[in-house]
Amino acid sequence: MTLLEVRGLGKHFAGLHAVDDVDLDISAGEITAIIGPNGAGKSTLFNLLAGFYRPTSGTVRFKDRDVTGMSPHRTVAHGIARTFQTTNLFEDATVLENVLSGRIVRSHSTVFDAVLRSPRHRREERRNLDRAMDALEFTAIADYRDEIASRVPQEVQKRVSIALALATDPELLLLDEPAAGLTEEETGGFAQLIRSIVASGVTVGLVEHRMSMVMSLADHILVLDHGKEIASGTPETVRTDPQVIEAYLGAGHHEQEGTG
Amino acid sequence: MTLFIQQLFDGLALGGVYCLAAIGLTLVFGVLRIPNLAHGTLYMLGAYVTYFFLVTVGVPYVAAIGLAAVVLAVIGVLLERLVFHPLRNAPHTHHMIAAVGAMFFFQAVAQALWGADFRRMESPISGNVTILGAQVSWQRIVIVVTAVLVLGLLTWFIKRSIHGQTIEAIEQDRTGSSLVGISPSRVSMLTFGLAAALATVAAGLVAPINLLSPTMGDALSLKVFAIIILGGLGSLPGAIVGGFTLALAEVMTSTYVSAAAGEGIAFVVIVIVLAIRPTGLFAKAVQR
Amino acid sequence: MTTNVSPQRLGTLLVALALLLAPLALTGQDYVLRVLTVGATYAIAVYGMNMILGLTGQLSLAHGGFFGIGVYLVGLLTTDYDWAFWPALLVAVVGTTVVGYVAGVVALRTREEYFAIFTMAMGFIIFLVISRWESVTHAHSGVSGVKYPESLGLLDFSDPMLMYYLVLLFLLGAGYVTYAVRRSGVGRTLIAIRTSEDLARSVGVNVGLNKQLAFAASSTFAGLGGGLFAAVQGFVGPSAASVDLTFEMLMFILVGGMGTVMGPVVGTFLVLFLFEFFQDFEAYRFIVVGPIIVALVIFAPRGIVGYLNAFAGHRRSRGPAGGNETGNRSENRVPDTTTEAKETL
Amino acid sequence: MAPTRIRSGTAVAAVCTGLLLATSACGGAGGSGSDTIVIGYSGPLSGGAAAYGQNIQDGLQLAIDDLNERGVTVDGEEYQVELASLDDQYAPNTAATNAQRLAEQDDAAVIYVPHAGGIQAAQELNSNRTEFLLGAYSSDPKIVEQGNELTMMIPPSFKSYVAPFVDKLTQDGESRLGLLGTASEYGQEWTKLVTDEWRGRGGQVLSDNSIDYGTVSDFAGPVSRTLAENPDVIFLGGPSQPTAVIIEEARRQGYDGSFLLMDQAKFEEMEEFTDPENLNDAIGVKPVRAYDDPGTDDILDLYAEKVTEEQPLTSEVTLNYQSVAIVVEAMQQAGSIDDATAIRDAIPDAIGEVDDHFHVSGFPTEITDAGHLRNADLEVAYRTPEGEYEHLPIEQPDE
Repeated sequence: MTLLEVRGLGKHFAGLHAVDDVDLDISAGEITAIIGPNGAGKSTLFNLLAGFYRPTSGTVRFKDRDVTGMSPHRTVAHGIARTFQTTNLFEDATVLENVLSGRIVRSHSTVFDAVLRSPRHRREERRNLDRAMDALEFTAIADYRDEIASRVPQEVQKRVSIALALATDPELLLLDEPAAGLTEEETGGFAQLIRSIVASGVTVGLVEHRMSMVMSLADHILVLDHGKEIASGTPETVRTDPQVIEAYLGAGHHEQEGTG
Repeated sequence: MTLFIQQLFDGLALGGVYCLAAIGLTLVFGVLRIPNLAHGTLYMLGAYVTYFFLVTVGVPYVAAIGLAAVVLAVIGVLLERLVFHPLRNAPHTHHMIAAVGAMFFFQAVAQALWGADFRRMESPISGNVTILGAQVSWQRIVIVVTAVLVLGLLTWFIKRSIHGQTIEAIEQDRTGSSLVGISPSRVSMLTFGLAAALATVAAGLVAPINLLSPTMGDALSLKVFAIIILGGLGSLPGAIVGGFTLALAEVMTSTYVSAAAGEGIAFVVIVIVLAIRPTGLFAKAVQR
Repeated sequence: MTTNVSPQRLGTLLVALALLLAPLALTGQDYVLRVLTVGATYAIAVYGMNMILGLTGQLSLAHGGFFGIGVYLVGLLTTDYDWAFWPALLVAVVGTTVVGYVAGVVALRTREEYFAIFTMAMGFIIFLVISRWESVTHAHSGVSGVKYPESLGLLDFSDPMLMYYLVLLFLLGAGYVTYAVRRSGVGRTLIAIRTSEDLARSVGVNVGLNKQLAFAASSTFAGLGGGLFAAVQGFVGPSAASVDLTFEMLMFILVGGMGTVMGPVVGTFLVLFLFEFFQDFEAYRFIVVGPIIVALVIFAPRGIVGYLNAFAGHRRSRGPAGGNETGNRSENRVPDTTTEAKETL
Repeated sequence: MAPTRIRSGTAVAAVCTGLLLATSACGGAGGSGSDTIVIGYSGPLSGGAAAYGQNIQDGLQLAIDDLNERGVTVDGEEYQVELASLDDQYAPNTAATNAQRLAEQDDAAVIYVPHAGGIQAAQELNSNRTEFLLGAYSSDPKIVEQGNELTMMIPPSFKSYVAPFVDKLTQDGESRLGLLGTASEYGQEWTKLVTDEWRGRGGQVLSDNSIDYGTVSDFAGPVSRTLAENPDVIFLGGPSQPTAVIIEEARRQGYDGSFLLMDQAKFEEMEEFTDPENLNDAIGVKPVRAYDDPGTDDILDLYAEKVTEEQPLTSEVTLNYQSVAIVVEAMQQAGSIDDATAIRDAIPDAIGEVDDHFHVSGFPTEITDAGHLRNADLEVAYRTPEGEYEHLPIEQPDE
């Protein structure tokens, strides 16, 4: 079943075609990876899917609903969560508080509930705490819950941002280079985590540089270059595609951070 | 028609004063990102120190303004060192309150030194000239000419001198400039000193057509903020265009609408401009 | 929840107790009672500032103006239009909320310094309208004979002590609302916005709407404080809507501690006390008060309550506290350009 | 762990209780011994109106010094008179708070407030609980129209001036009035009265160019606007110094008509700020030096000696000076230093008993039932086109 269907998506910034006429299908229960050299438009594509940018052309449908150009707070409510390439957390709050903020979108109690401490509010607060703890345990960082987010190790921070995204109860989780800057060993742990996320029923979209990780994880790969799709298919097809090889060789060394 | 010409010149003179005061403020903002609410009090102190040199000491008018500008530059540097430097990493809320504290202090000091009563400062420049039927005083012409001159010099300074270029560099990219070995600390002091000196020149020019009092900077402070917001925070051309625009708007509104509307027009203008362009007329893409 | 009393709770309790018992200690000292009552009306408004600035991180400088609207709605309705106090207060509260909401629609298009200056301009326009619209507001002549709240049963509010308790009741209400908001998802939402608008957006927060609501709520408090202020004073003039008042309130909240529950109360009373204390120095008091303010901002940037909280939070072990009870332990950090998280009380 | 908790919690509480205690203690320090009469004063001692506030303060202090020198005996006991001043920065609500503090903590039975807003705010107080006699220095007649029984209005009402001023300046058929008054509280009231009076006589009132004298950076604009309509008479006035600057600007732009001056502007002060020639053909209140009351010369000397030689003595100082003498005399008559009502009731008798020394500039001859101190022979001053002062007696309306 296709969870997310992208047709003819484009985004132009002042004469630059950051994303140009991209089609993409993300199937439920799979890991779909988006790869490409620096500046290929990977992150821009994510931003378009999550509603951070408004596309200049094309459509995005999620669960058969048109979400094109919908603002992020609504796409999150519909079940699309994302993480950022550079780890982005509420730095002065604790790990648990960070993850709790992922529950905002699933909370329905109002200021009045809070002031009156209505049963609904209390029920919800309890549930939020439970879900946040679930997410922390799922990402194996429950021990850090009372630490200030900016003071925990980088790997933990990255896990916090995933836990935060998971706390929003997504159906589709968009991970933007989740393992950037991690050691080989830590990366292995992340691959494991991503697999278990999919196993728990959340579909994953992944932007990643490390070929090894992508090839071993992804069920489906989309390759972008200069905002255009140059190939798509299973890891096997993509790996042998001459255009992909050329793009990667032509782009030279690609193990760097970039704005995709 | 004569009235219009008359008001045009009055507006230009007022605009010159606004510009000189606004440029200092916008520089401070552009370089240090400090909304310095105490700027109006520096202007007030500038006027009193000019008065001191002119009347009490008895030096000539131009020299009095120059000396006062130097004194105020020192006060500006002290203000930066003692108040804003310790707060360099604090949010702008803290700057604003600290500036209010400084404002209280300076006003009380001025009142203690010079008294609460109004002072009059005579300028050696007197007489009128008739331009297209309008009576324009020489003092006002001097204001406009000086403003243009100072603005020109300032632009030259920023483009040509090392220190000026430093200011511009920091304005454009704070982290980058510290990498190439420019001390942000020195630039901060320089900017504050320059801002205070410019405010002094403005005050020295306008004092003869008005009166000195410890609260003379209060009204100006608000207006100057309106100007730099209108022009876009940190933008020099913005401050110049904003200064003249607001001055002319004020003068013309009070002429052709009502005096009360003239007092409020500055604020109505910013509300309208920002409602349409939330980052001012000459907004620069400011990376925070 | 821990069962033993946390230092914050104890502190809160003691402050509340001090405020409750103050009139008993002050019999025959109507002046101090008056300072406290007026201070309490300010503190209510400062809670509004806390909502938009402390929790949501938006520096609104129109607050004195909104306070003034509350003041004048009650002032004018109970005199020129001969309304009773209570409906006038209701109109003041609803009116400022509506004005705040509408103003927010435009104001919140701007960000950061622009927002600050924009709202300052709005505040100044409100002041100009109040001080110049003679036919309605009586401009500088002011409004005298503002009604006391009508007695409720046996409670006659022309008695300063009862008036004090009435205002105190509203103040406690404002404090409680802040507390409830602070520890609920709503508070989490606002703090998320304060910390990072982008991240807040990505976790599904409707940033625009929530800022809008926080802004409206902040003006609600301002209107309530203003309405009560008018009744406490009996006479109101345009200075009750001035930009200076905004900065005074900003000082209160900064000294008390932004984003904290007790900050507005502690800050307001402390600064007012400072002002009253130095009155004996007449005009020269500002030579002392000015540097004190600067020093407070430099050396206690997080305010008294913020500091005490950090201290208390630091000492507390990493216990089994419920999530929203965890204190802030980042007191050693230099304040960042984003307002820091200051937790709980 | 427990001790720290308590310590930190107590700290918050300590701050607050400390604050409460300290607040109640403060001000008490300035209080009065049993042999002291405290005169309270709340006025603008800082901010834009500080100069005005200091003038009033000077007047009160001069009178108090003179009284102490002569000795004050009430009900057989000797007293020292003391002035307790607080700054209100012209804010009505601060004035009320100050008044309450002065009444309660300093036991002041008489409290001076020199601005209409503050006076009205203080009236809300003394009509309710805290009893004190309000020394109201404002020429705005509405301060005695509220029926407050403990108000003593000190200066002549500005209503008294309007008709005679207009009479004088319309003698040659002048019909166009320009408005350039200050936008302060009674600046606006004045503007309204003058407008009504002028229209009532069929004259033409031109556009209202009232501006806030304290905040405008350049007066040339409003002046040229006013002149563009060719007025015969310009109404203006606010604090003397900016008024003088505006007059100078008008003359510079070629205006040769007359000026109708609001009572806040004083000839003697304006003469210091601009070439006195500019003031020719203007009508305003009578300068203090023009009086030849028994104490006039003394107070002129005293003021120069004790206060300042740089500024002239104005009625802002002398009217308050006289009123303190009246109040203290009333205390002596009433035999009480703290019963505000008794003191107020004794004022009519006290007026006649005050030593000649305190008669300096039109000493009051009566206090109306509403509480207005008035001199039956009030005069105003007209500065002729030749620069001579003419003094004209005026009728004061009934109250």
